[in-house]
Amino acid sequence: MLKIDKLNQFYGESHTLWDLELDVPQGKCTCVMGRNGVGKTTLMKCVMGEETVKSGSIEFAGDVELTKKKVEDRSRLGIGYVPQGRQIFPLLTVEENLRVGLAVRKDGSKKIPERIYELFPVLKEMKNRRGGDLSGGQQQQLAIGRALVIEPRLLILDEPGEGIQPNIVTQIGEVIRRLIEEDGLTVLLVEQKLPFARKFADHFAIMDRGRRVAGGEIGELSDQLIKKHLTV
Amino acid sequence: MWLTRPLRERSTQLFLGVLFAALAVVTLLHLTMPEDSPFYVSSFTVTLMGKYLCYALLAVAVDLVWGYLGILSLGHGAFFALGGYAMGMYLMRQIGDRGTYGDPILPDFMVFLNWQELPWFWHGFDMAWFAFLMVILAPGLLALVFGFLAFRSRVTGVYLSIITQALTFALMLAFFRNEMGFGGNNGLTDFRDLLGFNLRTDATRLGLFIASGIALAIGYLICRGIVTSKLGRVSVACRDAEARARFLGYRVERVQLFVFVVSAMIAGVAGALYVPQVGIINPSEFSPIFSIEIVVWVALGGRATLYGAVIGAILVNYAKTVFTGVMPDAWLFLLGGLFVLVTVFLPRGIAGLLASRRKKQDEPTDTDSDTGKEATA
Amino acid sequence: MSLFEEFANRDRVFEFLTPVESPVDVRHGPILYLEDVNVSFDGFKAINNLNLTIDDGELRCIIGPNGAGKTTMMDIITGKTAPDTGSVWFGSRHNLLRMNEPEIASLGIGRKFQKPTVFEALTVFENLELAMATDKRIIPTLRAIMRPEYRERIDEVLETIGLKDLRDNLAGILSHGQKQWLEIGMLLMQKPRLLLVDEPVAGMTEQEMERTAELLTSLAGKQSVVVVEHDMGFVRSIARKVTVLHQGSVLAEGSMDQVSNDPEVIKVYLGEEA
Amino acid sequence: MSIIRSLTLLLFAIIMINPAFAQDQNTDSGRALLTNLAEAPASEVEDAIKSIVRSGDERARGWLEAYGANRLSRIKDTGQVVLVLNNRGRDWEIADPLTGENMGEMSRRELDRVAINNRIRGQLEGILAILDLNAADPDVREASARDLMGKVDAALVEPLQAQLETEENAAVRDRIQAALAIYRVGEGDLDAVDELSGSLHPRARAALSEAVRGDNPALAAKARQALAAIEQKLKLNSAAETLYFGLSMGSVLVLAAIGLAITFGVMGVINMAHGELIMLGAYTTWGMQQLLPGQPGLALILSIPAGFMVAATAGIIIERSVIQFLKGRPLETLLATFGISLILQQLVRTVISPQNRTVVTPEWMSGSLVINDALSLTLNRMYVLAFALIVFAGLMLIMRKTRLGLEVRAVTQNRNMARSMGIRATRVDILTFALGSGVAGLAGVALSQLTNVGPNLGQNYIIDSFMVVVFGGVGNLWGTLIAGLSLGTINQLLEPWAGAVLAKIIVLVFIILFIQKRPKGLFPQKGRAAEG
Amino acid sequence: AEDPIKVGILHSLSGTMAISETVLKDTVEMLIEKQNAEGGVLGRQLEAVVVDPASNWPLFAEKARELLAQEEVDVIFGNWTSVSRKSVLPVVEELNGLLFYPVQYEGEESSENVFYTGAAPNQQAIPAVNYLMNNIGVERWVLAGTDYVYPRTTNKILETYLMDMGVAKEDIMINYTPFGHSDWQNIVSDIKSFGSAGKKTAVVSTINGDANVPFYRELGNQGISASDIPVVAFSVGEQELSGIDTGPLVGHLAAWNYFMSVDSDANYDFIDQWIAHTGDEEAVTNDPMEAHYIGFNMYIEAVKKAGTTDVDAVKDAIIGVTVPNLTGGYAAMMPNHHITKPVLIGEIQDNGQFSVVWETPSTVAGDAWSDYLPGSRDMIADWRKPMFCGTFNTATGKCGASAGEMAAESN
Ligand SMILES: Nc1ncnc2c1ncn2[C@@H]1O[C@H](COP(=O)(O)OP(=O)(O)OP(=O)(O)O)[C@@H](O)[C@H]1O
Ligand SMILES: Nc1ncnc2c1ncn2[C@@H]1O[C@H](COP(=O)(O)OP(=O)(O)OP(=O)(O)O)[C@@H](O)[C@H]1O
Ligand SMILES: NC(N)=O
Ligand SMILES: [Mg+2]
Ligand SMILES: [Mg+2]
Repeated sequence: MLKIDKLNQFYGESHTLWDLELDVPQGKCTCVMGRNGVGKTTLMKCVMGEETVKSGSIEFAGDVELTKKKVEDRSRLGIGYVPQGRQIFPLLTVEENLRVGLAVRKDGSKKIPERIYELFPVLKEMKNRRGGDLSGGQQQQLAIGRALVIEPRLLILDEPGEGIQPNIVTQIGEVIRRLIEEDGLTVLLVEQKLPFARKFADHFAIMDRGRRVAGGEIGELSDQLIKKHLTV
Repeated sequence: MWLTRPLRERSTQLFLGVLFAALAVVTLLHLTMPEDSPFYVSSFTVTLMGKYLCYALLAVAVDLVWGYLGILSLGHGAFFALGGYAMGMYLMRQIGDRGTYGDPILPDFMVFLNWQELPWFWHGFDMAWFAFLMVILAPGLLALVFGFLAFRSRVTGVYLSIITQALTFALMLAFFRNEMGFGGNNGLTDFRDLLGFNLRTDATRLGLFIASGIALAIGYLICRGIVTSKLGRVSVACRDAEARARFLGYRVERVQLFVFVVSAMIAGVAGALYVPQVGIINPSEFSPIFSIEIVVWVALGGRATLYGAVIGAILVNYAKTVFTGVMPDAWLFLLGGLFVLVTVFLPRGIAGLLASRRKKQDEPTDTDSDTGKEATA
Repeated sequence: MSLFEEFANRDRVFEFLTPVESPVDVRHGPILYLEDVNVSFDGFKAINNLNLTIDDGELRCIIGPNGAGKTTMMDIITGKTAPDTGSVWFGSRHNLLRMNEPEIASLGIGRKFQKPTVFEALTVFENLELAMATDKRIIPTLRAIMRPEYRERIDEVLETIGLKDLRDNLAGILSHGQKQWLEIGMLLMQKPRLLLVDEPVAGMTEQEMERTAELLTSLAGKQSVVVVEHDMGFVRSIARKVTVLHQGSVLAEGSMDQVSNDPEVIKVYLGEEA
Repeated sequence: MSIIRSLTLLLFAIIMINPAFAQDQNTDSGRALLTNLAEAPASEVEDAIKSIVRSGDERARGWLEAYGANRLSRIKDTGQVVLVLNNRGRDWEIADPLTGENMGEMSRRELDRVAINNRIRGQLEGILAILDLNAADPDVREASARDLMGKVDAALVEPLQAQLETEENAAVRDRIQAALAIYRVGEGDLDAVDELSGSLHPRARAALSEAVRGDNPALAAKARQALAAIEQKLKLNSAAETLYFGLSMGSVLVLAAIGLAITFGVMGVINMAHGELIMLGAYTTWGMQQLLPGQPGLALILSIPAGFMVAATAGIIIERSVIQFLKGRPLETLLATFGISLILQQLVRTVISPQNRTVVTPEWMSGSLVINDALSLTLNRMYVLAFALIVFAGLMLIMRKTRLGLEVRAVTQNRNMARSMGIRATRVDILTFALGSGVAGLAGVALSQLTNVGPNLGQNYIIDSFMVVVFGGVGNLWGTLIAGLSLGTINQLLEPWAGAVLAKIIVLVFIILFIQKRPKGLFPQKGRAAEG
Repeated sequence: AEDPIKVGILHSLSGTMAISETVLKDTVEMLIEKQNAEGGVLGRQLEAVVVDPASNWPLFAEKARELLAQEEVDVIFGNWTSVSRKSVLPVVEELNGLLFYPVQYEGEESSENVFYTGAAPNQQAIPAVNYLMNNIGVERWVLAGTDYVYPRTTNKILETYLMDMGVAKEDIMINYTPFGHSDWQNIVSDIKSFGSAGKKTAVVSTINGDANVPFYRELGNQGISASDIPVVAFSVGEQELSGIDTGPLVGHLAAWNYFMSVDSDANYDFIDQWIAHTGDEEAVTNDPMEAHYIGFNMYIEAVKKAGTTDVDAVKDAIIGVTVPNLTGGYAAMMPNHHITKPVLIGEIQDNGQFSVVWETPSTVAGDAWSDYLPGSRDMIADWRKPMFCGTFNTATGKCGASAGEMAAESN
């Protein structure tokens, strides 16, 4: 679904991503792991186009070269994004936050899919409250719900469990699995929490200092790898 | 000490060096060159430069609150004008019975509008020490009261900007009123002498020019001292994350008040030096557009650098002087175009251009994202 | 409030009118005491008759569903939000409801926000410098100089939070996790009597979590710590006493085991398999 | 007054006795009359007019009207009196007043105006008013009768009473009755006081006051009562009037500010060129009226879309050429747009003129809607008030109910995220800025009906506009509406006792103090959401 | 050839005053062109030096200094507002320049270096009030003005004058508004009720510039016509009218010393020249333009008479110089540096012009010091030697009033 090749990115002078390669297979959940500041979020932003890349390619769905697409068009291709730090629209109501994504939908529907509310009942309950007033965890749910509104083919989740109560984290994991299995959704997940990753991801990739240093089936994620790359 | 610390900085040394060199060169050329020499600096030019220096000092005051405290004051002209009026009142009283109507006490405008006696607030201005004290106290007091109210209520962002604008606008209207006793629209003019020196002599002009330069140096040092002190960092902290600063135990409103009052006083001094050089103080110095212009000088020079403010003020006003003479019909196109081009092509103003040359970022300049939030929220 | 009262409002700007700061009095029991606190936002009851007591030197974990009111509770303690009713005492001498944020902070209550909040235009070092427990009045701040012992202390903290290499970088470019650490570092610099820590390990790796856990446990005893966190692994690793908030009031309180076996807590918060 | 008195009887004689007066078509007598008028020294003009009226010539009214309007001139060479049809410029179009035949253009140097002054014009108007009492249009008759209030004298009583008999229109009858009652009160008639007791007409009041002061105690007592009742009513009316003044001033503020509420309030661009966008709208109105001479009303209506388009286009150019490069640097927009505002001002000075331009008020917008004798609402302001409300409602609809509104708000709150959600932020920026600018243009169209259309127009409104937007709470359209209306009203309430200057100062101080109470404006964004 | 004679033009071309002042710059340029076409003066050409003081008062002083000290101009034509003149005054006195000031003003000034070619209050305000009183029968007065020194002084003079003429205090209403005042609803409504007391009422307007359009609009809309309550304005000329729809204003008045509609050949020629110069068939002329016309011609005459452009010589020579004005008469420079002018009252017509309804039988000499202000009643100005004084006190016989008399005077 997504094939990243020799990606290099700079923040001003500082080289953040180094010849990064990553393969996200269709219909699977791939989990990117790594310590703080290794560039996970940066990578996601590159995929979404929020950061410009210096060189390399990002190929989507086999034929689309993402680096040549405008940011706005990437979501139209079917990429949903749940950024780190939620990034909801604070002054829009919950419902309006969700409605923002409607325009991108292929079917042109003007209604928020009922399914979102089923997944996150709290959003229905608070649909007239402004996004910014929600608690942290509620905002996270809103962010996921918002990404799902566009019915994406690829869903990018940057630490989706952050700040969410345990039972809902589990529930989110289950939702992701269900979407993968029922709708054939592809998921690119950034996650630090091993139990979660182990439970819901199919593949993993570990990053260190802007490079991909390990990867494979989730089963192959050994304690040794963890010790080597995820501890300080 | 906080005041002398900046003297150890390279940028301050450079700034003061350039400033004093300029003062010295101008003085020398003015005094030694024959009038027909191409190097002669006429007293007209000396006074003009004195005016620029006053504007530069004013810009530094604005940059202190805007650049480092995030308070976009659209009313700093008010403090400048108050300082100017305090000086103007002193100069008026110095005229004594040499006025048109020869009244030893009442200024001319009061005589011919039939005032019988000097209003109470004019008393004391015949004494230089009192007047000079008021040059600092009047703007300082206004800033104190105004800032006390505003900062205590946590008025921030554009809300603060607009009430500073309302303040100067209200003062402008008030000073326009002839009943106020400040000469209405005509303001105060026809000054004769200052501390016994005849204002119409070249020597006095030169003296005022040098005084303005020294005031600028001192003002710059004070601001720089504040900025490089821990208080300066606290200011930046208050600017960017007010709530965080509070939770660390800083009384944000007091920091703001302190810096704001200091800035107002500096503006007052700038106004006081400006008035004898241009020969008039009138309510148009209170006009909101003038205050906006000051901000424009600072932005053009480069915000949160102090020396950028100086460059901006001098450059814009020099451009004005030249353009209004050379192309009186089209100078606004040039000036307006300059503002647009600098904004688009020099995001950090002229100082930013200089800084990027030096490839060294020793100034905390990134700021807009947060202060701007007010505007976008 | 009348104009007069407004001007006479004691605990605002007049220096000479501010109450003399006195040490926290914990001889008679708890360091923090909330009683019958209520807050509502446009009719929505975020805090509902909340009662809570934190003992001196205690490390307390607070958990509870999203929107239970945990962050709001911290807002109340630190003076950011004024409750509709109730009382909040720091020791037995200080009524927190009569104070503003800086006063509360200088009493010795430090806070880490849920969303990491640092001074982005200042360097990491400067962030810590400002947080340091010193005289925070205007003139002393203006005249403050960087003493060698301060520098040492900051370096120490930089070491602890692992940002030594980034000490002269602007805080604005830190990654999410790095900001979390910086904020914890600022809290350490402040040396507060009571630390309120809102979701410290969000975005941290397992190993960093361990370090944080160690850090917080080591603080307990000397200082009192209140931790809000959703990561049960983390909570388990540090928890002594756990309070569960739900819909603005205490649902359960006790040891981690007691709480995690409470059916009600499982239902609203932990989920079946936790 | 003397001429009126002496003429009235005569006029009524003509009108009553022989309405279909057979006119002498002899052109020579007309010429003599006009020449007589033109040559009369100031003291004899009265007589000259009298003789024209007395002649009963059918064309007399036209001549007198032309005379009143300064349209009678003499050709210097021949002494012929001519009618000036067009008196603009150096060459004037003239016609023969006797035959109506167009005589082409003639240099102004060749012509000598037949002098008239205000006093004579007043007398002429009086004469024409009496003639109007017989007009076919009841409104004209009513106006004429109203003019006669307080001017009735013994000579007029009888003809008026006769008129009363035949008059069918009730309003006109009331007026005539009132006019007669004023006369009768003066004569000591007690019943007449009753007739005047409800009247708000100043003349009626003057007559009653006279009676109170007079030496007839019964009359004085009665008149005092009547006056008290009238005063009561007047208070109400004057309260209503002040409220109207306030709302109307407020609506101007709202109109001026509402575009800024979009460009600044919603988009965060500190748009110092807002005033100049208003100015462009006003100049569009002027341009339209130049394109459609003689049709000011149509031109004005067409200016609404045109003004919007012109300002919106200017907005798009500004956005594309400058603002788009300042994303995330809202404060710098102040600098750039300040530059733009200087350029636009000077551009108008250079390209059009440094002077103000004339924008004509169409007939249907001039004058007042008369509620009663003490209360009339000026029409131009009423239209502006209505226009402001319509523009506001339209904007509200766009921002609340359309996709654009949602997208605008999403983009301004979090640009990157909005783009990640597929919103074409650039397009939204352009559209929003165009919308805000266009609305500023609409404000200009409206303002052209109230104030100067000149290069300084924008400067006069920019400060107030920011004040209103901020006072109302940035980003809140309702806030802008309420803020504008309330500031306008407060100002007008204060003005009568504080004077215009002090009222303005008080309003500014009020804003400063109010912001202390509500540091985020009238309708602040509350709660966490606002803190971001 | 010799160096050209440099003529400084000090009028705002930008900012709020550009509205009024730009035409004056054009006028002087036109006059210079014409003079040059006629061979200049003393065999020298004239050269205009234009600067833009941008409606900024301190800048006026600075630019005046630039003109005199840097450009070394021989004469300056400039200023509109009194405040700009006050700002420039010390500069021209210090550098001994010549300034021709073309606008009606409040008086109370006579400088050795300034020539006042606009009207003093006795050449405009007083005759206008006389006209209203005697010809229209006005008994109640509204003095409405913009709050600055010219209206203030003028109204002070008029108030004294009216009271001297027996008008009761309650029959005078005085009202001041800020510059650019645009909301006149309340004030017009007040005027309306003030005028409905039965006595004939008139408004004497010293309302300045931009504030006039909304003022007249409001008058029209509230139905106040010239025959009810006439308004006589001292600051509204053809230039201002060209921005107003004059339809509803027909019959309102203005007092000036020149109107574009004046029927004289000199005037028609001037208009033709002006239209040719601007290339605008609709271009209008006004009173300050005429003042510059007179001032310019006086300067030329004086230079011819003195045979040099030396400032002191010209100053000496110009007193007594007489040149034709545009209304068919002559203007003479008086020893007090004011000139003689006819006073005309005009009524607004629907074509944006005034029609003259009254004029003084002969010209009136400008009075620097008003007879109706206590402080200046005894003062005169005479710049001929040996008196050579702008503030000569006839009571004390000294140049410059002294404190003792002032105190006695004001009681
Ligand atoms: N705007 C920026 N400018 C400069 N450097 C940046 C910027 N944003 C991030 N960085 C740096 O780039 C590196 C990678 O940051 P990134 O946010 O991608 O980390 P991450 O892997 O997502 O970390 P975390 O787990 O803490 O979220 C960090 O060292 C950070 O300091
Ligand atoms: N200003 C406000 N306006 C409206 N509702 C608010 C406001 N502030 C908080 N709330 C609501 O109050 C409730 C409590 O919020 P709070 O942030 O305290 O929850 P929390 O326990 O910290 O949740 P989380 O674990 O998700 O951070 C939430 O439902 C939230 O939506
Ligand atoms: N002199 C004037 N009209 O200001
Ligand atoms: Mg990250
Ligand atoms: Mg929370």
